[in-house]
Amino acid sequence: MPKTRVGVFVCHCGNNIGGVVRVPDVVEYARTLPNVTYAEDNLYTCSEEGLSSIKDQIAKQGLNRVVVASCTPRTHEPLFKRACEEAGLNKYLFEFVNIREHCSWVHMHDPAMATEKAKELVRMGVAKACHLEPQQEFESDVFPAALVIGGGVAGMSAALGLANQGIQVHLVEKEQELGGLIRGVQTLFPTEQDTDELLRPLAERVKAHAHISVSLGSEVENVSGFIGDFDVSVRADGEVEGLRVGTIIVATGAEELKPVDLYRYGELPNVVTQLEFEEKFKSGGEIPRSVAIINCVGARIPKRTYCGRFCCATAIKNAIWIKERDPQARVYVLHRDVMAYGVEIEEFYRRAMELGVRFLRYDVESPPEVLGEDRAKAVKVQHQLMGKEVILPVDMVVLTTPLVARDDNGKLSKMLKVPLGSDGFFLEAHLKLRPIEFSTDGVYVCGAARYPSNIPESVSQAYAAAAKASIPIREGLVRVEAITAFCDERTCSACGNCVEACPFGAIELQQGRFGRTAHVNTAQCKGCGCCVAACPSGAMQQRGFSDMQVLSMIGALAEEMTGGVG
Amino acid sequence: MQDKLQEVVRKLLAEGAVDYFIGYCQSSQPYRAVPCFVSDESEVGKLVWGPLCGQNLSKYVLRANELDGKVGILLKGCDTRAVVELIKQHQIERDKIVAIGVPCQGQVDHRKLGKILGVSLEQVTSVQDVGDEFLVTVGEETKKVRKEEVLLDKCFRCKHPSAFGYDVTLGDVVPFTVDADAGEYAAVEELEALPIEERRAFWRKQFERCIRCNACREACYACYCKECLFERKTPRWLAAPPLLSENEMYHLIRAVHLAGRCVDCGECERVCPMNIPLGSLYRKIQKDVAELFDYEAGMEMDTVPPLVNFELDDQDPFM
Amino acid sequence: MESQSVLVIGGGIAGIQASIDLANMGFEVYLVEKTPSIGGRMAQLDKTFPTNDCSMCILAPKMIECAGHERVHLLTYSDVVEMDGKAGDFRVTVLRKPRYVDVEKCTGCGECAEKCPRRVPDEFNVGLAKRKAAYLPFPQAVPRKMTIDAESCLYLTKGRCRVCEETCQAGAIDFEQQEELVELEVGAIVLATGFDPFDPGSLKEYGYGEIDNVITGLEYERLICASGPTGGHLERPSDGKVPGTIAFIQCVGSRDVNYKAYCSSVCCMHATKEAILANEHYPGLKSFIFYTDMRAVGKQFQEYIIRAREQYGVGYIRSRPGKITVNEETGNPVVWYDETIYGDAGDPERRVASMEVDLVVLCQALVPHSVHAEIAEKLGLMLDESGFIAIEDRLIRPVDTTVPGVFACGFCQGPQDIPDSVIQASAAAARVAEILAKKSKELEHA
Amino acid sequence: MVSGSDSPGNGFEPKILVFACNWCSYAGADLAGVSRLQMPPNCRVIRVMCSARVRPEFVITALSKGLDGVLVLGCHPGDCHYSEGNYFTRRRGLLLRKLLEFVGIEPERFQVRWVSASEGAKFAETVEQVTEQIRALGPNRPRSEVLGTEPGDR
Repeated sequence: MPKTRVGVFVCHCGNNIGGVVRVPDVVEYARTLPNVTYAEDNLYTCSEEGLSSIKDQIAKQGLNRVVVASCTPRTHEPLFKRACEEAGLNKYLFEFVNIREHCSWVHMHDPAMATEKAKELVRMGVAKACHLEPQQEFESDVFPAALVIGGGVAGMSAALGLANQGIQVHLVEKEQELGGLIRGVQTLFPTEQDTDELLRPLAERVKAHAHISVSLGSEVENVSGFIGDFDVSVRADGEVEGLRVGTIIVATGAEELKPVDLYRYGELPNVVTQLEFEEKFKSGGEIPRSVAIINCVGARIPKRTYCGRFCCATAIKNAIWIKERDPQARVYVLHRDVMAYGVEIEEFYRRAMELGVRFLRYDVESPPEVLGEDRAKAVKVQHQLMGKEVILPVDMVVLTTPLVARDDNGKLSKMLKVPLGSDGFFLEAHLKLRPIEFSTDGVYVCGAARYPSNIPESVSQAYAAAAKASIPIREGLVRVEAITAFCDERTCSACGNCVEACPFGAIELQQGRFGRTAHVNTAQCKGCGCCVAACPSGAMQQRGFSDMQVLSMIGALAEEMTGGVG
Repeated sequence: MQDKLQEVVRKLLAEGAVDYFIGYCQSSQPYRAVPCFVSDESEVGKLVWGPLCGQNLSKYVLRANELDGKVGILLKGCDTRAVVELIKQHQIERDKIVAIGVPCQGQVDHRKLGKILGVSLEQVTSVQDVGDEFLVTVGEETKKVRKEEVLLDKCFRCKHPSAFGYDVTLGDVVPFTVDADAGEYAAVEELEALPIEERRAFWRKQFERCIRCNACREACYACYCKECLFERKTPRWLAAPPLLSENEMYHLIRAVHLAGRCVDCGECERVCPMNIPLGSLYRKIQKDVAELFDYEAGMEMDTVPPLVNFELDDQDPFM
Repeated sequence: MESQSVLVIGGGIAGIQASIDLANMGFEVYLVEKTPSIGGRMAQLDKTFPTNDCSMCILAPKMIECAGHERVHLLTYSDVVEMDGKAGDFRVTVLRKPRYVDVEKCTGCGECAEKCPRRVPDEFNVGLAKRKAAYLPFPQAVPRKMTIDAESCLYLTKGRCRVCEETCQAGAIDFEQQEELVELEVGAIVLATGFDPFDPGSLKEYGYGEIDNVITGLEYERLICASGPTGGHLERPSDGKVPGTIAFIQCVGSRDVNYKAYCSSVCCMHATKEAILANEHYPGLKSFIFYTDMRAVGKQFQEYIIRAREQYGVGYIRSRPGKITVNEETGNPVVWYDETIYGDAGDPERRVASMEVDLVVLCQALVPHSVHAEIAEKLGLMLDESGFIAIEDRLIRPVDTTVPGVFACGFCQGPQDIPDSVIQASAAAARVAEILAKKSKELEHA
Repeated sequence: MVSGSDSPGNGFEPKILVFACNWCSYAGADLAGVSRLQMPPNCRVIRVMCSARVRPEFVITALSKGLDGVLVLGCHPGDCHYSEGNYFTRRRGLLLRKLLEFVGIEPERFQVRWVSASEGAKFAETVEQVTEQIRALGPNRPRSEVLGTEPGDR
């Protein structure tokens, strides 16, 4: 084995680290650590300059381990790993030490302590680095087909986005027809196009597409496997069919909140939700003469804090719809904030006002009140501008409620091993930059399953999901990060703890060269390490998080207590 | 009973049903029986059964893995639980064993016996089970000793798993009961009641004495690992010299490894040359596993070990 | 054979995301960026709502991933000068402006900038700081190559100096460099040209440009940013003092038929974030946000507003101030606005109120980038009434422009925040893949 | 210097090992940093992919080697990136805490908490709280009692 030669690169991150931690002291200290043959500081180790310095020093100093002490591995690890790789060093010989988020930023008023802590963190990182080993990433093939769950506009668009690339798509829809929630909607914002005019040809294209197989009245019952190779059981009419796909898009949508206990919904016949309003008039019907639309019903309240995003636009759309059919009709929109963001909704809002729709702002502390015995006859509201209570005679009240997450999201989330947010919607990998991906590879989300969104937004998300879901299929190959578990078969006693502990069913007891031992299916291993901790003998280990590596960090941390051996 | 045992074993060997049989024979010290292996009909006469057969034989069944044939074994109710665990933990297959269940009426703790008699155990020439009492012959004299006074601790907590069907029984194998005040976890509870500093002091005193001879590990049926964690070179968990902190680490890690595995066979305490009350440590783990996770080692064949299992509504003080 | 290459115009977060996705899908991508570095507007932000992730922290890895991708070809400091053709077969001419620096030799060490005698306003810091004529636009710039700005370089304008040339150890300075035309053949084009901030100077009533302590949202962003000109110290322009109170004025130029009728979509959250940051930096600091509607419609946005209100004491005042004056003694701006007060009888009454604060931040409208119109004309694209790139079919083709094979994502096609831009960028990538697949298989246009 | 001075109260600053899962708690710790939430400098974080990677042996070893406390942080139950890892953590935590207490190690020295990626503030509060608790307890064991061990062959 060649001698371990560790290079330590300590980042100033401009002032972010250097303004608190005495970086030169940390570099000096690093030089005193065992196996450290080189240490330097960088203004920004992540800059091209810093990265080239890492590469240069790997060559110049013959470094075979690299430690960067800077920010967080969660954002910057790939960058430094790649720099190592480019310099010919196996990227798993890189170790990250976080001295910004975990040090300089949280001990801003204690530079001395922060510096000491940074030194210790570097010591721990170096200790671990000495025990890193080069790793090969596991590669597996991607089955060239995708599954789209949900046949609403988002699901159909995602399916088309994939199929038009030549990718085989299975589209699974719970209902007996395609279209989803908006089937009941009359016209669509912002074009005011008739919903059926959009849905019919879209559904036809989906059904007729050579690369799409549609299963109606079907539900996904079980999913196993991993990116590139998912086994999916779909139940339709009591029959279970197995599908094999490489990637999965969740487009299961959401449902309209039925505001039970609010504004006498369910009690009075002429108090309806927006969707009920649309369904009612989709098949014709006498347009009411005076309508109060109440916004933010069941939304932006302590129990349900989020905003339904497009419900204001829905309210405006339906207000205009009434006004255009009966200019004499009185239409009141009782609102909190009018969420007419962007170009078109704002324009729409303005048009509604021009058409004579009356917008009245109410305060959440004193919400409107629906009056009437057997029918809603009037709405009482505190008029904020006029500063007094007004009573609006109405013959219909329309409640604008947000979309809420489907109850069965939980089931699907467990099957797919993807998380839900506290509001029950699917939770993406990162709100800002990975909005339609999950942390679980190969599974993506679009449309209202993720969060309420209007048609253009849902379709954009659907295409975005199609792009992401197509990448592994187009590439034909996925690489598994080498943080997987592996079993030392010579010392495994096959007690089976690991088999029980693995959340992914990736471990089996198998007969092998050393008798019966545990065996890890690397493609299925997600690198959690549950099995490793459950193994009493230490035969099961995790690449990059081995007992040796973790223990060396503990040892390095305890060094002052233990007299500084090593 | 002993005759019946010999008869059964003779038959098993004669029929070739087992390659050999694991039971007890008299040791050179008359106050104790020791494990023995009988592979030939001619040796069957060595086999004994009586109140001196407290030792857990289950660890020896693992030898069956090296055989094409089967191994016969004499199992007390308590030892059976260890065998259940070994099967569950994939260490032995049920059909490699011919299990002979023996009704046990309690086993003698020779340390207690020595204390009660007030003489060297070397002078004991026989011990006989006569119901509630043992008849102990010391030299010329025969003394009556009440069972409660000399039984192994584990006998007071006797349980018998229903999960296991013996191939042959020498009588009804049922839990042995004895009237005693001691609760199931008396020793543990006594320690639990102490202020934390005193508990610390108590255990420090115990661990300080440990010479890390590993006898407890060697005797333990559950320590079947091909390579013990503590014997690994990478990483090396323990330093060589028996330092208090390291001894403590050794015993605590062992205790964790025994969670859901320890069947309270008492071998560890029996073999400890320093008389460290290891049983209390493992009993504590047993108690917590039972209370927290409703799990008892060796009682059922198809339950999942407690630390690789969970319930969604497990206690959660960690919010 | 149709080209399997794609042109992406604009190196902001949308252009970066589209490039990465397209490259991962197997296409050769030419990413043309006008300025010397990719990164766009997001690079100028301190934090991003609603997670308060440090903007550069999450952007930098993307920038580097993009630039490092084997199938992404960066053309920075470049303009698209000519385009014609049709879906599957566009011919594009890109003009590479001379950096006067040989990028092969330049290490980005910054020595030339150090020695350059010419100081000019720094665009990245919206003029709040100076940069040199030889410069790196910002520390995390990608590529990390110096640029000499021909408009301000003493040698290039007045014929004397060349200090940089003497300084550069690598010998990278090259005043002989000429404009270079690059011809590209691409199958599809993705526009991601982003936005410019609206100049609030035209709203005379708010006194921007007249009153020292009235600044814009983007100026504030640079001031609060740890890597900004003041190192994150919030120093107000008149006297460098840290403000104790700040008023944020929303819809400056937005939702105003006299200027921009549309809602810029991101400013409510932007102001909230700025107020939170102010309070985080200076716990006693009190912020007021004067708003029309608090449009917080994204995931976790309402929760962010609640936190701002409850945890950071941000005051929300629903009013559109009529004017801003200055208290000559203190230099403090005074915000004049309508407020609702409740009399003894509990009757509300509207009256004009004033609030003297230490600093006013105008959250100005965001408008289509200035390059927009030109590019649209070259491609024959339609714009909407507000100047954004028009979308043929909003509902089911939300990223398709009026010209087949040309797609638009991000702010250039309408006001939107980062996640929506990133989504559209990926969506545009999917649409490119569709049409290029179809073209190569001679399928009908779906 | 943060290290186990032997005299409690007298400027004793505990040294605390923190295990944080990559997905929630490490991100939460990052968020605390990004949010500049100030906290005592006594904790050192080791990142693991899941809190369930933390074998009880690590905790026992850390305490044996003289560290003053160990804090294991994972996703909230139900939020585990690997769906069920933290349920194992919870069981191990429950059992180990009782075992340590049984041999006289104060339960404050080994704690498990759930910290999500958005709970930067909770991370900071937890660090603050645990540091204070352990500071009040004094050193875990005298230095004379522990021995440096090289955790393996070089």
